[in-house]
Amino acid sequence: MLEIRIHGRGGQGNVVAAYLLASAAIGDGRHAQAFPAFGAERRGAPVAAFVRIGETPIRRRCQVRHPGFLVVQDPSLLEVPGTLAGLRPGGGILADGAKPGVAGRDGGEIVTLPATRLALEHIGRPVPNTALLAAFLTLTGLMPLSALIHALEARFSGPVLEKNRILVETAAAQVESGRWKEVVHGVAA
Amino acid sequence: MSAEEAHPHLETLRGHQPRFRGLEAGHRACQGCGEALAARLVTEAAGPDVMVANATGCLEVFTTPWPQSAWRLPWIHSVFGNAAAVAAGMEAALKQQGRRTRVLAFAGDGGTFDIGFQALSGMMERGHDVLFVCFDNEAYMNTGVQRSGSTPHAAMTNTSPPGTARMGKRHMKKDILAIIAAHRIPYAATASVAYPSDLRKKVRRAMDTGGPVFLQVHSPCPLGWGHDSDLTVQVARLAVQTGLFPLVEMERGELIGTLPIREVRPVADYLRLQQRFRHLFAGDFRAEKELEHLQAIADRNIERFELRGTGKERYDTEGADTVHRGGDRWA
Amino acid sequence: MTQIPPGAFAQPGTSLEFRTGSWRVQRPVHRHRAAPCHAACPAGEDAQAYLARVEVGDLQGAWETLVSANPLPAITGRVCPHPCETACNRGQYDEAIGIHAVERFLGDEALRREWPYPVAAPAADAPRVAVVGAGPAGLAAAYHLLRGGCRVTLVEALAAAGGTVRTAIPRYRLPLDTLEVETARLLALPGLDFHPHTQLGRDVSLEELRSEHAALFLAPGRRKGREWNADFAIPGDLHTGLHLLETWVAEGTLPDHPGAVAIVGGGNTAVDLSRVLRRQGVPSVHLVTHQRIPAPGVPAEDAMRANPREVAQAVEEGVTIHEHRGVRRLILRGERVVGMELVHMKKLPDADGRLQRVAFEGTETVLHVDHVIPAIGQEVDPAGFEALVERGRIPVDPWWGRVQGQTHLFAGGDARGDHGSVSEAVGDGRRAALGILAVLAGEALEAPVPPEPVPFSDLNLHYFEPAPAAREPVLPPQERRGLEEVEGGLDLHGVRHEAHRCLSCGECLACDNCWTLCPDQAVLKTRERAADGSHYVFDYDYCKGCGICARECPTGYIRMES
Amino acid sequence: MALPLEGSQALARTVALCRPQVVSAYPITPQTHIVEGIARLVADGQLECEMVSVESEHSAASVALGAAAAGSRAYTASASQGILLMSEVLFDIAGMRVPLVMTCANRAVSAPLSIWNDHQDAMAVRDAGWIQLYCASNQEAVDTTVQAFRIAEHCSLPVMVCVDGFTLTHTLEPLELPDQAQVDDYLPAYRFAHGLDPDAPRSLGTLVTPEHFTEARLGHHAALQRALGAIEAADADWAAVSGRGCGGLLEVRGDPQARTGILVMGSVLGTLEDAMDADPRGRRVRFLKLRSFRPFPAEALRRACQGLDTLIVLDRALSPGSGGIVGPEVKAALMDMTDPPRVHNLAAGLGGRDLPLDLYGRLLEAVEGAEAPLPFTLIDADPLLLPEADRPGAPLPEEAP
Repeated sequence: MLEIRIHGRGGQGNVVAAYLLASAAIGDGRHAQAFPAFGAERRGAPVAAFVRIGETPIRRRCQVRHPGFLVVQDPSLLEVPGTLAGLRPGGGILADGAKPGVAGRDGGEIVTLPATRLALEHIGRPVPNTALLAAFLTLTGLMPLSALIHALEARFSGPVLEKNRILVETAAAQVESGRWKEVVHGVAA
Repeated sequence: MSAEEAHPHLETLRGHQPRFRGLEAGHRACQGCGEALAARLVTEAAGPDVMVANATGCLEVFTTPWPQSAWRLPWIHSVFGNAAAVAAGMEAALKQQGRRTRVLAFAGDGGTFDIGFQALSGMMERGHDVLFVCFDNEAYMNTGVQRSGSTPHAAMTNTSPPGTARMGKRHMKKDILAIIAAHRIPYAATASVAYPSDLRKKVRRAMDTGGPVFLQVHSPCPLGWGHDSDLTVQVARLAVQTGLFPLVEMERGELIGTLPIREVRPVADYLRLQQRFRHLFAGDFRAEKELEHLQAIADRNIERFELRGTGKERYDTEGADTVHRGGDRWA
Repeated sequence: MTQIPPGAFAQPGTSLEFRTGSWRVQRPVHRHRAAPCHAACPAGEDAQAYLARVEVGDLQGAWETLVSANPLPAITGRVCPHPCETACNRGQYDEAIGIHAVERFLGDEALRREWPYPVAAPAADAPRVAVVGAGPAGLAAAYHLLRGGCRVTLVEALAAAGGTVRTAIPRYRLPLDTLEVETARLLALPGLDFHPHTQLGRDVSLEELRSEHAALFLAPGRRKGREWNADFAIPGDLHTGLHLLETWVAEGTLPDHPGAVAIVGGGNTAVDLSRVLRRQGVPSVHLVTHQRIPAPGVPAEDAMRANPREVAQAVEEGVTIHEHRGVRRLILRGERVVGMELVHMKKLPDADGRLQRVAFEGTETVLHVDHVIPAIGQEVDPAGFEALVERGRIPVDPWWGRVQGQTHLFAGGDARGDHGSVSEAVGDGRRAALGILAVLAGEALEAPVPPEPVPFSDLNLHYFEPAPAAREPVLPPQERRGLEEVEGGLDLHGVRHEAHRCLSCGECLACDNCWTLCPDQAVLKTRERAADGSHYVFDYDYCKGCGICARECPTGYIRMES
Repeated sequence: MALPLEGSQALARTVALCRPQVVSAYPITPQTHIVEGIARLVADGQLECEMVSVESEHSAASVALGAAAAGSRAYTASASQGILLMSEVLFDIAGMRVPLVMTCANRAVSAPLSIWNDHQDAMAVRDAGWIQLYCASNQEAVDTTVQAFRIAEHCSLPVMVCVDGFTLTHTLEPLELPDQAQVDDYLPAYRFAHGLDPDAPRSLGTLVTPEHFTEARLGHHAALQRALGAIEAADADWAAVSGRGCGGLLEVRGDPQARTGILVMGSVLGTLEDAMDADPRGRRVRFLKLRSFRPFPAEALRRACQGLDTLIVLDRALSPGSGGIVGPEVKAALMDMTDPPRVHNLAAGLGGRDLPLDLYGRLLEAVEGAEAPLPFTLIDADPLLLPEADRPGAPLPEEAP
């Protein structure tokens, strides 16, 4: 079972990102679970959401304390205490950043891509979640991009869906396919 | 000798009364209960194809001591503050079922002005087709006469007793009609048990109008007001004739009609009949001041609603209930 | 055993199992009480009862109700002073009901439509009763005796029936035609033998009548002017008022044409004569009375006995009325009157509580007239029954009119001497007839307790609207010259208006108030009249005795009783 | 096919499948997504019902009551303060034996203010006379909701479906939703035998005097006890229709042969099950998943406890001054057994405190070797966070002079 924690700021579509990822997994025939660490915070405050993906039904409902992967929707959050807490050794961090890049971080690896900028370019709103999820699937090879597209189809339609589809493909192209394929096995719970 | 022996067909006669009996005999209201009279008149005018949601209060207690019920209408009592909400639910259900049965909500002044006000306001705001009837006897009578938001200024209740430092209730009677009017509901009116024809007309008008409609019925409580049981109608009439309880009608918050007062009576005529105002007749300066205060309130009502009749109206405080031989009031 | 259903719901109307009647300490009852008009009517008419029928449009029924007491409504409707209207509670509210106009209307309608009197022909073996005098008392007695199944022999000294109504009431008050038709209808009733020109003591004796009849009713009237027993000089040319009036009614003229006349008295004779004198062209007519002009608020014992409307019309016609005045002395030049000295005078109770006239010294004034006519009453002419007469009148028991010391001999009308109006005479005749019927049936005569009228304070006036009385057309004073009737009658609309104004004192109006205002659903409405005369039934199983019905009953018909 | 659905959305769609005629609610976290979901279905024309968005929970319950009494299938949802604001109406609904269904998105009760999950709200209205069914997962919440309407209308009692706030309501997971035909087959048309009816104008909510009140309450009590059978039957019938049961009144999970048991209500079960399977010490326990808290299935509980030496009852609410709430009830029920297990009452997870995997070990270690029942403890509490004078066992302070 893979555990993923998604960080963002209130209003960035953090919960939606978690739901999309879990939905994509479920649509791909996996078992998955997504839920927010719901707080009293309002728009702008750091928030987190959790995703579990596995091959058997997921029974536990505790918060994810030792994620294999972190998805960070705002680079500034990397400096906020707690964002990187509990990351499994060798785990991957996927973060929004000014430009694409790869670096070591906290015993794992951080991959960045300009998700917010891509979102602004393609859908006109500074919501990095779709681009990050596309990159995440590409890096891990967990499931084909089409799973994410299907999950998006459940939420969007028409031109918005089309723009998201293009965004998914654009973002996926910015990271190295399968780079974290092995990591996935290493960080399974 | 029982009534049956005296009139062998009494039961048959009761069964063939030329009016709908929403509230049957055998209820346990006090002698001369204004609320029982008001509820009887309202249900007769509104029934029979109605359902009632009744707030907690005397009306609920004296009508339904299980296994008996005085109601001949589908009737439900829930709690004190939720008559309007229960009625709203009933209305929503009937609407969804496509039935034409209408819904009434009954509450005392406590269940209207105070604890039930929020639910009432919400019901009106949401536009339910409910006729909310407030039986206003100006205090918590069911619990033994405590002051409510409707208790008139200076009235004695067990929680606003007069004493060396106080002259009864310190605050004013809440202007509920103005608050109701602010909801801009299609129809709202005040009525009195002393003017049954006017009351019936208003019930029918409310029913015909539909939507959230509101009726405040002044209903004397012989026990709580401290007057003889036979004076219920007389006391209610004087409340109107003095200007202390104006009978008015509003549509969408705009005043559309009043019952003009032909001969305005001094408030003392009304107050004198009631023990709850006894301390206003002590003859000292405090009593005089409060009497003048209540007179000023009445004067203000008369001015505000332009209640002073020209003396020519047929339908005024003197003419509204004129009787004539064989005059079937309920024809 | 009643079992508790889920949620303890209850079935509709089951409260009827709980008899709240046990809470009651006082119960409402329907008490029919006499309306003041009824209690005040000397003839015994229940005006309220026929007003009620008029209101619902049943005119013939109304007339039948009326003639169940008084067979002469077309006459009394015109000439009666109508104490019913003085007593009418509505008079204290706005204006009394115009009962006279309704009575007159019904009487006239009966003449016009020839409604039959509700009288059947007597049986062959019916007892025979003699009635002496075919004035209002005699006619009424004869009529009620016929109604009671008797045959009647009616003897009259004059050529025609009517008595004083015929001889002393000016035609401008009562047209001859009305008098003739209404009396003729009575005289034509089966079982009545009318003998005009038959004077007691001359044409037939009391003993003859007694031997041939089971009972007798004497109503000879008072045809002899009373002597003016004032303690001052009497002018030589004195005529009594009645004499002058009868002369004018019979001949249409008066013997003298004086310049100024004073009539002493406040009754109908005085007032009629004053108006006759004005019609004769006497420029200055004075009426001196120790009473007052009848008006609302004037107590009956202090009001002139004349018909209030007649008094008002006399004033309109130029008669000067000196109220609360008595004659102290006449001022004579030789035997000729040149004036009189008047003094303020009033009836006040003496030490025994009896009303006595009191003159107030120092209030004397002088009135210059050249004629004084006393109209202070008449006496019985005792010819033929001298033994029965005491001090100018026949003493009788006040209710039935049975002559003192007699069993089958009754008397009434003016001859009683204690009253003198047409309706009082009708009442005498009716009560005497009922007395005779009772005596013939072997029953003892006991005077009934007169009904207590409903006082004004027992009404709930909130439920009535003020409405002015309907006014009959009245001839303008300047046109009142001859015999033309001064007052017209009301039309049907006016009569219905008056009936509608009736407060129905002490009687169920069927207004629904009690039914509408009972908080306990303890008043039930009936389709028919209930046994107690109301339209409602109290269900004492549930009535808690709160008293609202009684308090709000407009007519005082509901009383709370322990 | 399982769909990825947030618990609240699944519940909204499930409620819609039950064809409620009147839905009434007032927003309160974490119930909001459910009624928002229903409102969207109404707005989109997918559900034909009167959606009454009222001005308070008191009115939400009242509207549902009025609607159900007037002959319509009614639904409401709330949580926490909302349940408490409703509480007098909840007693009233049950006392009048009015069938309706409410989802309680379980949440702590203020003060201090907490929007997060525990069972304090439902426990506060434990004695209102409602049927209370607790759900271990969103799938159970879906299936229990359908069953709730059937049970309510069969027993003429209101049913509260307790769903852990956030932990379930805000969790997206794969869920099987029944199809409309299945629900229609399973749920007969709404019927309230003694409702408001112009043709039979009954009076509901009467005044009952001391001569009859006890019997009225006895009848209510008996009706709830009878409902035990209805709950089991409804679950079995639904399993036959949908292929999914929810464990009836009480479900034995884990190792049925184990001599140590853990009794829980709600969504913590899955975490403990995972923990057991991953327990490094290989400890096996018998889980008792209590689904029906009201009516309380004492008999079923005793059966499930046969052969247990130790039973840990994990409460998710606190009765201050006493301790747990479910624990004492379980103890009382087991007193009648000839060889009852030793019952330890512990509580955890108040106000949304995360219930982690290691809870399993902590529970077992806490009772390990205990010869007598442990005193009630909030097992995940850190007393050191309290000032000394406010900690358990601190002496009574001097009274102010």
